[in-house]
Amino acid sequence: MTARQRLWFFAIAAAGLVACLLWAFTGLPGFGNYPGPYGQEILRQAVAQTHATGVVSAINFEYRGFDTVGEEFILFTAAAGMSVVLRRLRKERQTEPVDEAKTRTIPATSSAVRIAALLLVGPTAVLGWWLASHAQTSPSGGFQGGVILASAFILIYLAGEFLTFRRLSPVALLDAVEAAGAGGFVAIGLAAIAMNLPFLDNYLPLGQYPGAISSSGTIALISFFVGIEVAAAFTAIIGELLEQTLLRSA
Amino acid sequence: MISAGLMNTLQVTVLVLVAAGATVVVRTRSRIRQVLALSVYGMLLAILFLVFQAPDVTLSELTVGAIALPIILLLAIAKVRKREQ
Amino acid sequence: MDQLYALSVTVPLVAAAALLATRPLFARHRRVLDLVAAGVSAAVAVMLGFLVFRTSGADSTYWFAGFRPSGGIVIGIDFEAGPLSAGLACLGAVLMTASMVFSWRYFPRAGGYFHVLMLTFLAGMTGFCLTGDVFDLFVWFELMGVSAYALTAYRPEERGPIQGALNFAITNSVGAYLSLTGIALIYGRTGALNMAQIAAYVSHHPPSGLIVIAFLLIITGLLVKGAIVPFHFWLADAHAVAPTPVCVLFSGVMVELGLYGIARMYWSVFGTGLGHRAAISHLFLALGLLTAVVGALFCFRERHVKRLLAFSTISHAGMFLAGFALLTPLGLAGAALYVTGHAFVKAALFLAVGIVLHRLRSVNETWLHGRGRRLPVTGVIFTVAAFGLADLPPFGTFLGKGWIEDSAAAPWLTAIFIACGVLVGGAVLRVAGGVFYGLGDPPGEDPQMAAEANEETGETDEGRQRTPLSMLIPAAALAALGLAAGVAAMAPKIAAGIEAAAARFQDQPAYIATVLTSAHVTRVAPPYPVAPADVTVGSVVTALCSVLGAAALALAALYWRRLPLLRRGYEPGAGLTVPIRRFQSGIINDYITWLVAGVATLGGVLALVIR
Amino acid sequence: MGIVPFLVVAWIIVAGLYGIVTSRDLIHTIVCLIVVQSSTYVLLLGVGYVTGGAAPYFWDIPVGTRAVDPVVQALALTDVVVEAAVTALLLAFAVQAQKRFGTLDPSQLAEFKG
Repeated sequence: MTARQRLWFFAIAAAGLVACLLWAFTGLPGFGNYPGPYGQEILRQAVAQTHATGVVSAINFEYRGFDTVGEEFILFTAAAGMSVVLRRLRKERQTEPVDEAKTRTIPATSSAVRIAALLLVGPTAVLGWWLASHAQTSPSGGFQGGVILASAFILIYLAGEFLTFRRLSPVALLDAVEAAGAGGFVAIGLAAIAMNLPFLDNYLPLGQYPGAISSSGTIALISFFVGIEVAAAFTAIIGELLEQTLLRSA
Repeated sequence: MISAGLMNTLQVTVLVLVAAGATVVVRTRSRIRQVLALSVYGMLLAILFLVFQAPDVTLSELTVGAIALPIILLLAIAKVRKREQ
Repeated sequence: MDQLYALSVTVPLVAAAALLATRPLFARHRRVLDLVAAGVSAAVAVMLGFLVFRTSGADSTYWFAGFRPSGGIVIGIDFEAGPLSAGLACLGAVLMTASMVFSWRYFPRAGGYFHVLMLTFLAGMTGFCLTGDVFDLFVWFELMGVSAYALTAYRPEERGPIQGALNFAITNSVGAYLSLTGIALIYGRTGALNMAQIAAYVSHHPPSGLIVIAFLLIITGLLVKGAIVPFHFWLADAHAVAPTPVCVLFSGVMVELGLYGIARMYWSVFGTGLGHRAAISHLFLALGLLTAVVGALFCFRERHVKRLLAFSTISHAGMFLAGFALLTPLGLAGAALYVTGHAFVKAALFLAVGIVLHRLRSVNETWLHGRGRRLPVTGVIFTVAAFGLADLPPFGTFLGKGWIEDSAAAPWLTAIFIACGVLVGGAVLRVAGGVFYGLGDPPGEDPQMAAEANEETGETDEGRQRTPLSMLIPAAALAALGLAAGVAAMAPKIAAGIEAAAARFQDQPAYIATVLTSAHVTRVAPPYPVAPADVTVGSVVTALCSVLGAAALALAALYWRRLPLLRRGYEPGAGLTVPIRRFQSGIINDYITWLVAGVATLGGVLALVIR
Repeated sequence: MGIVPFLVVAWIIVAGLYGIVTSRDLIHTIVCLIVVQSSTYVLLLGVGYVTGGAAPYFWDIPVGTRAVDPVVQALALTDVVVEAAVTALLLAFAVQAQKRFGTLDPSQLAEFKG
């Protein structure tokens, strides 16, 4: 097909798709009139049942925790897949990593940026940690916290310390941390099986009252492991591309 | 408490902005500009999710859609561009 | 005992994480990785085999984190297994084990990532088969997808794998997102994600546009995975370039999982609600037969052996879909048996091709002509499996196809099935005869062929002087299993069991009751009317004629220069299929256009049928 | 209001698909795929919205307050992770494609034809 033919063909097809979608939308109850019953049932039970005041986290890490297992492994697999796809490039080069960040001529290495970035590393890491450990109470959780933790590593790079970045995140160690995060999550679930409970059953004490830091049993623990997994996976993904970007062929 | 009418207007405004944002992202053919557009689009989505009362998703969309993905894209573009030169 | 449900998915996941973490420790001892990966796959196969056995009387459910439904409302995620779903997952695990053993000597530099990706792939397949929740289905579909994309590009130093992986990933992702749109739509109407709960809702409401389109969008991603025309283009690109042990899984189960998903969506969720059985049956039958014919035509004209096998998978996928489309227990039972028999022989064929690639560094049929005589054992395996693919009695393929034909009881369907069988069988037998026995005229000077011949750098880099037993045994075992599947299914008791399982799969009220009311109480299978599925003399004669036709076609193709009639149609580059070749353009933009057009067309047809 | 959010969903899907179909650059294709997927978040959160409902967090509001559907939010979160993972992997493919083919124009990537 030429580009023009394709565009016409697509225009007709897309009109059909839009017609289908509009037809479907007429069957929805209308914006703002969610009919239930799934969400309402959860809203009714969740806080009392899990002692988590953040109901979304309760769903992600308990009611539909099994989805999250799959989700974490999607991220895990994507990071492993990137290592596979990009590994040959690394091998082809046969050169030691060059710290290009130090020799860049663009003003990114100006000391102002450097200082600002380094100053941000600490707070960013703390913020990530805080988010990852407050899944049960606030609109946050392992995922968001993990991504922010990973961005602390990017800040290290922005500060011009690529070699530091490499030292902080050698591939093998990152892989191990990632595996510990994802594997730890599943292990929490498997521990339930060892106690002859269903997989991912919340077997830990729920804490005295909803909303306490120590409340919600396995939810907080799972969120913690998810945070580790996500932080490692994103760091690996970014590191993989950084290496690709920075290494120059000899 | 925001009145229902104001909320409605706010939602429609953000929705229209999101639709426009998606169009701009798709129509932008220059790589770097498209990434910038994507980042802004991610921001708009995050705002939309906030008005949809979904702070959890807002935070994810901000960290991923508006920050992490653009960074990953920029790195990939830098990589590709270096070779194209 | 019920914990097997959770273990069959989580054990490979934990193993994948453990292998990734400990990978550097085994840099010198790769066998450890190989053994762990193969052992875990085998263990999963055993667990799932046990589930098949256990659910042979009645389906059962498993509720994650113990959230049982109350009052018809489901708040957790469940796994629901019957013999067909657990059986398909088990098939995947068996093929995975064979692939793992095969790759012991195949990837000397695998470095562990291969094992990790294969194990996550296995977990994705198992979860996809067993889940009873539509969003959970999407999650495992994506896990399976991401693993598969990465495995396709396992040799990123070549061009083919990268392009194949890109086309595969983009097409499947678009399909998956449309599926998710459908899931969101059905959730917006029913407020439920559990299949049984959705089914309970839609079967008590008249079919609205939303339900029809939600069904259509959800199956779009599955049609892409199942390689149904016009959603099929990515398949040949991806299968031709993925490492051979991975192709085994792609062709043997991944495509079939897509079709299984469609059957699941229809029978467990939407069937009763949609109504209009006859029209829907005809729609899927038309799609299936079109796919079967297109796949067979492309298959016959192909010279790249892995791509040829990939097109044959498309053709077979069409026939499987046709079996499901009959909407009868016998048709579905036939499709299930056909899938099983096909998976074994197709896997054996791919592994044999892997051995050829290992030893001779090429998969170009023309270049390989006669050179396969150095590999007599591989030749025998390939030939036996090729006859299996051509539906020779008593292979599982013969019986499965026969049941579908019996169930349809329509001469035109039988005719199309035979035509496709002859074309596909002719193609693989042509390869067998030409490559391994040097039959046919030696290939002339074909400049294009010379250029292509040694393009494959091969997937292995160990000594190529002999074929390791760890490659031959899995290939031979799979071919034997293909035969065994057919022989076993000839036993009336087993045949009746498969049909009863198919009938149970189609029993929507029973499915809803199993999931929503009594979670752990097993249900006694109702006495389904089981149609007789005896092997008749007639069916054997028909099948033998089909195989003979395939063999004759293969010979004609090998000696085409001596047959003036064939010269014009068969000359390379000027074949009968030139007009349809243009569609397989390799350009992702075209593939997505076709996908949208396919959705729009199906939506239009469904709208006309169900207003 | 009624159907406006859903019209926006349809618009985003078609815009993204249009971008993929007309794309001359694989990185552009991948970004358009992100746009297609973003439609699913809007749809999910749109169908779960309850007029006047609060966010489903009961830290400072009493349990039982009218709230929007928390389930779709959990699904959207999963969806965001999937998006990030698939995009990262696709970009790795694109980087390799550029190396192997010397171009990122999909119509020039022609290892397979016919």
